[in-house]
Amino acid sequence: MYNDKNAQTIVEYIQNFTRKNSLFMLAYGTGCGAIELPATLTSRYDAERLGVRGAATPRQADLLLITGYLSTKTLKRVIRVYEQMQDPKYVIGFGSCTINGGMYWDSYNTIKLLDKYIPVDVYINGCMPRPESVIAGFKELQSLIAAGKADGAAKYKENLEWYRENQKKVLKNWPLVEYNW
Amino acid sequence: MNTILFEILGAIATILLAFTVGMFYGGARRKIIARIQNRVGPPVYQNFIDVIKLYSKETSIHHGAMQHMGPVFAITASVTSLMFVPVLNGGGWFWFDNLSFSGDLIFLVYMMVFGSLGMALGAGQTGNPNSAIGVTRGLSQMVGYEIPFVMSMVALMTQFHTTSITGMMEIQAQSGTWMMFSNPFAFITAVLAMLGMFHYSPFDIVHAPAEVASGPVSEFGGKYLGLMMSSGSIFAFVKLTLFVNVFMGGASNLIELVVKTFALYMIPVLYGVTSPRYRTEQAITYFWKWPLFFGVISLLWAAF
Amino acid sequence: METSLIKEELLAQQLQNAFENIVTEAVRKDTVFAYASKEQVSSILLYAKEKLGYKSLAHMSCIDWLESDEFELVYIIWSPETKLNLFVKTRIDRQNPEMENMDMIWRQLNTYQREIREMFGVEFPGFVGEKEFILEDWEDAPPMRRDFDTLEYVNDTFFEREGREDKQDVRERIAKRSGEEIPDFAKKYSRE
Amino acid sequence: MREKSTTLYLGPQHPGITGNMMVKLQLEGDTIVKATTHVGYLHRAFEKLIERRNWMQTTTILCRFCVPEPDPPEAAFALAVEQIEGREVPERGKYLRSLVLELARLQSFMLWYAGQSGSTGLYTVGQWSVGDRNYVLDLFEELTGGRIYHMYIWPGGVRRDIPEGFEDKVLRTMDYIEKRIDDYDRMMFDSAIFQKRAQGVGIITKEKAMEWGVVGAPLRGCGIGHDVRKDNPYDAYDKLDFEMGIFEGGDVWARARVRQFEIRQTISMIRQLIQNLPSGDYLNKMPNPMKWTIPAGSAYGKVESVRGEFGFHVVSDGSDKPRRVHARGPAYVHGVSLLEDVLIGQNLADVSFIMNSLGVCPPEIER
Amino acid sequence: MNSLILILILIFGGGIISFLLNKFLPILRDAFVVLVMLAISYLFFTIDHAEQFDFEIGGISLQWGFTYAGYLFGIIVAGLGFLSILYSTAFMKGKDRLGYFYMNFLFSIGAMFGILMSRDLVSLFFFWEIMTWSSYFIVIYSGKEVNGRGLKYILFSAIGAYAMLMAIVILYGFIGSFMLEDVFNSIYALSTGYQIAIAVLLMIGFGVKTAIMPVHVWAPDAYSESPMAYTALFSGALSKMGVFGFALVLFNLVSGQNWLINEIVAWLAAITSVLATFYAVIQKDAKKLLAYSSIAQLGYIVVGLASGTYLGVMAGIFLAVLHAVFKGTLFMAVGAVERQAGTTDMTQVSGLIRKMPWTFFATLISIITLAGIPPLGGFVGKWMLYEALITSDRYYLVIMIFLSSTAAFLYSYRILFGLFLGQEEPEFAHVKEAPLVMLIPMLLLAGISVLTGSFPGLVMQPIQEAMLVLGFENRLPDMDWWQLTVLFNTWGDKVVLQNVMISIMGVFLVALTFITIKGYKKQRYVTTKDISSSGEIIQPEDNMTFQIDFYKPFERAIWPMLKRNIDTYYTEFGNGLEAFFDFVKRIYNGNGQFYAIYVMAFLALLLLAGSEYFGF
Repeated sequence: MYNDKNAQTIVEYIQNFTRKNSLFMLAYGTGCGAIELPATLTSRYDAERLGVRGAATPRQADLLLITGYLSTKTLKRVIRVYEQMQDPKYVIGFGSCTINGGMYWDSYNTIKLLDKYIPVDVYINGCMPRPESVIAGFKELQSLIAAGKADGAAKYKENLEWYRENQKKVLKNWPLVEYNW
Repeated sequence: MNTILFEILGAIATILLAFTVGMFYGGARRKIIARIQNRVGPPVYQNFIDVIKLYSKETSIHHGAMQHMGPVFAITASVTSLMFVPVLNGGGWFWFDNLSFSGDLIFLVYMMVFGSLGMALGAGQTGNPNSAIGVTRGLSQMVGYEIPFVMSMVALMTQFHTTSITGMMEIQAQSGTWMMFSNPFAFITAVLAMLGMFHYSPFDIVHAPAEVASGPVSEFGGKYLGLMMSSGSIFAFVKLTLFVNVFMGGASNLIELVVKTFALYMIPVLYGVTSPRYRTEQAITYFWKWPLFFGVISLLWAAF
Repeated sequence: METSLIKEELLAQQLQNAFENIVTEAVRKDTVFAYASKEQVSSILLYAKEKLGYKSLAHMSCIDWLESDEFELVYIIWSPETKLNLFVKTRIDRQNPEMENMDMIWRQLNTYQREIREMFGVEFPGFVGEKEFILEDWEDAPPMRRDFDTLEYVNDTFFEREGREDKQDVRERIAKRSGEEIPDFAKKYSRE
Repeated sequence: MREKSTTLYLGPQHPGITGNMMVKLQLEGDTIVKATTHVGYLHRAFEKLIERRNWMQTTTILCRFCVPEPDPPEAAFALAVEQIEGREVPERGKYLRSLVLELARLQSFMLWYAGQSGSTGLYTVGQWSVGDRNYVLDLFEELTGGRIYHMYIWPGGVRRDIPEGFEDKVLRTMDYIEKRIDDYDRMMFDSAIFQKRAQGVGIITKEKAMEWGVVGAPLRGCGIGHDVRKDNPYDAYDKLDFEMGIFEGGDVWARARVRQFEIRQTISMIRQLIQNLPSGDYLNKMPNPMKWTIPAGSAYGKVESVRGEFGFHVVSDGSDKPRRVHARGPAYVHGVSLLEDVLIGQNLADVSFIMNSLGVCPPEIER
Repeated sequence: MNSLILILILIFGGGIISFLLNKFLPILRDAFVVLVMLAISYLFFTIDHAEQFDFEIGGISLQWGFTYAGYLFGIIVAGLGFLSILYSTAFMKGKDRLGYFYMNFLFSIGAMFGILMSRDLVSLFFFWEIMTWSSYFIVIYSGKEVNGRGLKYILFSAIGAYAMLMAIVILYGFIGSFMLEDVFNSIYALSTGYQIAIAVLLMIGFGVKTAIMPVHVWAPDAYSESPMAYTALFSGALSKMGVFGFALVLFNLVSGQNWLINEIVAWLAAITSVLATFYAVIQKDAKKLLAYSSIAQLGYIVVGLASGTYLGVMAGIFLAVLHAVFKGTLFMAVGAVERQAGTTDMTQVSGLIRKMPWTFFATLISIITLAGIPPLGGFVGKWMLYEALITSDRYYLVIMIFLSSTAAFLYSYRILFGLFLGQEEPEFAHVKEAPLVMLIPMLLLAGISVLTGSFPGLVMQPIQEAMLVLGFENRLPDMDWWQLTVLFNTWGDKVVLQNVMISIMGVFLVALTFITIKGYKKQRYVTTKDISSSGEIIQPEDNMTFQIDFYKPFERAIWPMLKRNIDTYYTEFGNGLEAFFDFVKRIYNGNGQFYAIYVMAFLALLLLAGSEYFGF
């Protein structure tokens, strides 16, 4: 075990343990999936027992939930908010429309592929995903974090130009301010 | 030399004690609220996880020196106040000879606002309007609750002719009566003021998420937020211990301390679960109505 | 059915009497249509509001009749007393679409007019309201016009997930996914 | 030139906003001197998409017009189409429609409880009511297969009949929820702080209400009694015994009282519907749905949603696809110009509170 | 030559010479005034306390010489005078009529020395008037448009002067001597009514300068209108002359009598401080804010003096010294902002902290001192004041003072936020740090604030000596000033400032090190435009700093209080006063001669009436 390169040190293990058990979720309902979030967070499903709780501003948050389709107008804000979040940060794509456009495949105002614009760690399928599947998504993310594999933010940093190019294709007249985290 | 070393070790132990107790109280609060809301709630140690995560989070930006120092001011205030509040009867805990002989209640009252002012400076430099609005709300509210709080303290001081906490604890030990019985109105006033001091609902107007998006802390993340959460836990312990010392005869061992402080802590927690939030001016006028009335009565009680 | 349209016929008659060149029609229960020219609309609406008690504006809509090169504007108003819906319809030129600004009659028309201006490009001279309502930085044709092809726009602007390009059945494509092009870096981070 | 007053962006990423929209506030102190609503963050071009869909395919889109309350759009569209086509709805279908609409209203009210109390920091009521709302959603799930999006109301009736034993479940759930509502009320309406917060805030006068076209609970909170269910009864509402909640004042408190009154009316209506459910057919079946055409014509179908009148203007040119479908949700009136007007002079602390009481729901503004 | 005379000659001569120098040799003017002030300070600090100067004019024998109490206040005047002169050489650079300014500046310093060294009522009154006039001339220095406000100042000063004059005349009528010593010794021979009348009249006279409640109306305008270089002295030292006078009256005329005058004065002062604090909280202009804050702080000082207990008087004088220090710094800092950024309007200025870090530092230290937060000097004064009031059972007074000083946190934060924190806006991008000559006085004074926090003995020992003069016994332990770090109240409770300082600094440094080292390399500065504005990008026309009506909720909460007390009485009164001013303006013309004639006429009237009623 000591010779295994991929094994985590004890510090990393503790870090990942705390990170996975304390996910501050940014209060940003980007789409209609936000309607299942109250249900997920309240008494029947109670995501807080997994350590998921709301955070009011991006500086405090770890987890960005893209709840459904993103219109181009929202995408701009999402990118801004995502870049303001501090590392380590995770993105969950929520609902079919983030995966492939869903039922809005021919709408001129919604993006079809979320992961071309910001890195996504976990997708949750469904329209809309039930609270159970949302919680399953959280659990999936947690297991990724515990394994140290939820590295979407690192990907974003590394391939910023690629993402910027994609973003500029839909964002017109929107200053992509200095890269900041 | 040895004594100083032991003192410092003891002080660190005291800080750890306060931190742990405060953190567990925060966790217990979340748990209790969850149970009231028909939920399971996070584990009691959830706040520890949160704080460690916040420290392990990267903080890659700051808006300047004052923002950097804001949380430091906050923790300075809470730790220093802790140093001056006797944890147990007859002084400190764990080799630590408490510093309460070198500071009295007036000092503590001032020390307790030190942190919020420092924090306010930090929040101010971020330039976020939410922060500034939160700060003005917080400071305004502070004027509200400090007055009844000081009234109750002054009532006790004039009644027992001492301004030091140890002095008050000794008086209670000698007479065998807790001060919450020897001057009940002062206790009522102080408890009402304490509701405001804890910034829980209905007095959570500083951080009110739906109004100012967590207010002063809206630009603080990572290590800053972690330091502030730690400071908040220590400060909660300080406040509770102070109230227990002054009104409930202190504690002779840790278990007694925990029982008493937890009982006291339940007052703002349970009041908070069932109350909506005040507007700022309503909160101030609230403090300047009944608490002030009880404060005047307690002063009269003390005088005659 | 026809027997129960007394109220509707009455309203149609009232309007017919008050204005000359309009066509009214009691279509069905609770619904009366009035076809008018562009200039008459405001006076009809004012008359209906002030004299007949049609105080509430239910709706304003715009329909693109590409075939006849016209926009049809529909104002639907409702009376709390008679509980009838009165549709006032008018047709305007599609090439140079302009309509009278009426947000002083009903304040909420402000919102409708903003939307119609943005979505159809109908101008309301003298109308104050921010240019951008729903869209942001929109440079193409007004999107609700029928000659704006949203699918074409989508194909130009957005990315498609492999397997969805025929828009019909994804199962087959998913089976062939091995041919999917993965960006180079993504391979590096691939979780397999 | 910079503004003198402070700019505060409330939304789109803000815990206090009721959905994905933005209100740009200009503040002097904590008093709002100017508010501008910015919408369009949720624009999915539904009306454009509907032009590309069959009449039958629109059903999937309709329910997504307003997320917290997906059934009124379906019902309004169905009403409009039935008007154009002249299609009759069987009696049982009408009752089932009303039942679904009222259940949707009930769960929306419960969501409103959470929003209204949560915006003042009273999260307990929200936790309770959203938790209990799941029981209503369970009924939906059993009836329609979906928790949120039901696609249940079709032109001509409803999609399927109720499952066996459903009536009992509904009645049991109603008994439970009625009990719980008293709890919410005790904590929320009986709280002196809530009353202080709500009274005299966000006032809409009677005159303004008529001028701006206010509908629904905000209108009844001004003391003007209009309700589509009473004025132009649709479905089974002309056979139900219910009252409108009319309260004077026009402030947040009056609007809250209206809803407090009406949620009980809703429960009683659901009971009546279950008890008087006629037997028979539930759907006036159309021919092959994929080739279904509607004769040329236009109509305006409207229903009373929880926030007010929800209408659809449907235009058909006789083909198999709608020519134009234009929705008019209550938030379209409340959320843009009325909100901008009401917010002026209010306290920053009350913005979210007022928005919740007006029922501002951005997806139906921008569609 | 007698150094008292030397000081006065130097200072008044220096004033006239600087006026002339400005006409003929403007280059030397600045250096000259600084040198003069340096010389005076040197002379003053080396003065022999026993030195005195007797002379006789027109059959009235007069005597000059410092008592220890006077000397203590002299320290303030000399120190602050020197620093503010130094500051003003840079602050006033490039302005007109500098000869006029410096002459009046030096004159008012000289007059203050004169007041402090007078041992008779005539020279006291004489110097008092010189002080009033020279300060008045500086108040109206900025130009014609402020004449109305200057007039308010001079009118109130005149009321004070008449009151004082009347008291002096009555005293002379009974005692036959102007010497303070004689007066204090034989005052008890008078009937109680006269004693009270004299005390009240004198207190009105001194109260005008201290800006106690009924006669404080002039202060905000006068403080904020005069150049900040002078306001530092005006608020820091000149107002202390009133405190000095109060001390004379309270401890020599009133003390020991059971007249409740002490209590009334204390309550008046407490109410003054509360209301002035409330008014400071709602101010928009930093200068106005500081002006109201000065009134409030003087309120504490008078409360301390009026409490009459050892600790209270100690606290009062301690706060008086400290007020000179921190308010001097604050006015200088605000002056620096005014000079560098062009305005002190807190609804316009914002985000200067990175442009003027040292000014911010000095302001921060002074504000912490002002707010009385440990471990700086202000806390020592506040602590002593509270303990004094609590141990003497004045608990409602404590609550008033506490209300005032808690509300003081609000304006403390307001001024820091309004000027230095918040968004950094492009229109203030050009602002640079103040010149060194302005920074040095500020930082020196800020240093004193820090030092007194741990070593209050530095100030308390001189105060002790002054209090011996005022009739208090020595209760300070006999040790060097740096050893005196433990404060006691009469119940034996104490505060150990050393422990406080060590504890705070220790924790602060440890925490600061921790937070700085952790992730230091990855952290970088971002501008204040990069904030979480709900996902939106800030537009150039957006004003993201919260500036207008900063404490609106608080204002709403206290509004009933302000409304009932001030709105109904003072605004009405003030409006009436404005009308009265318009009328008076015709008589006065703002011209000194008219005033002098008026005073003479009044004096003559008084003497005539006096001889009739009092028989002399």
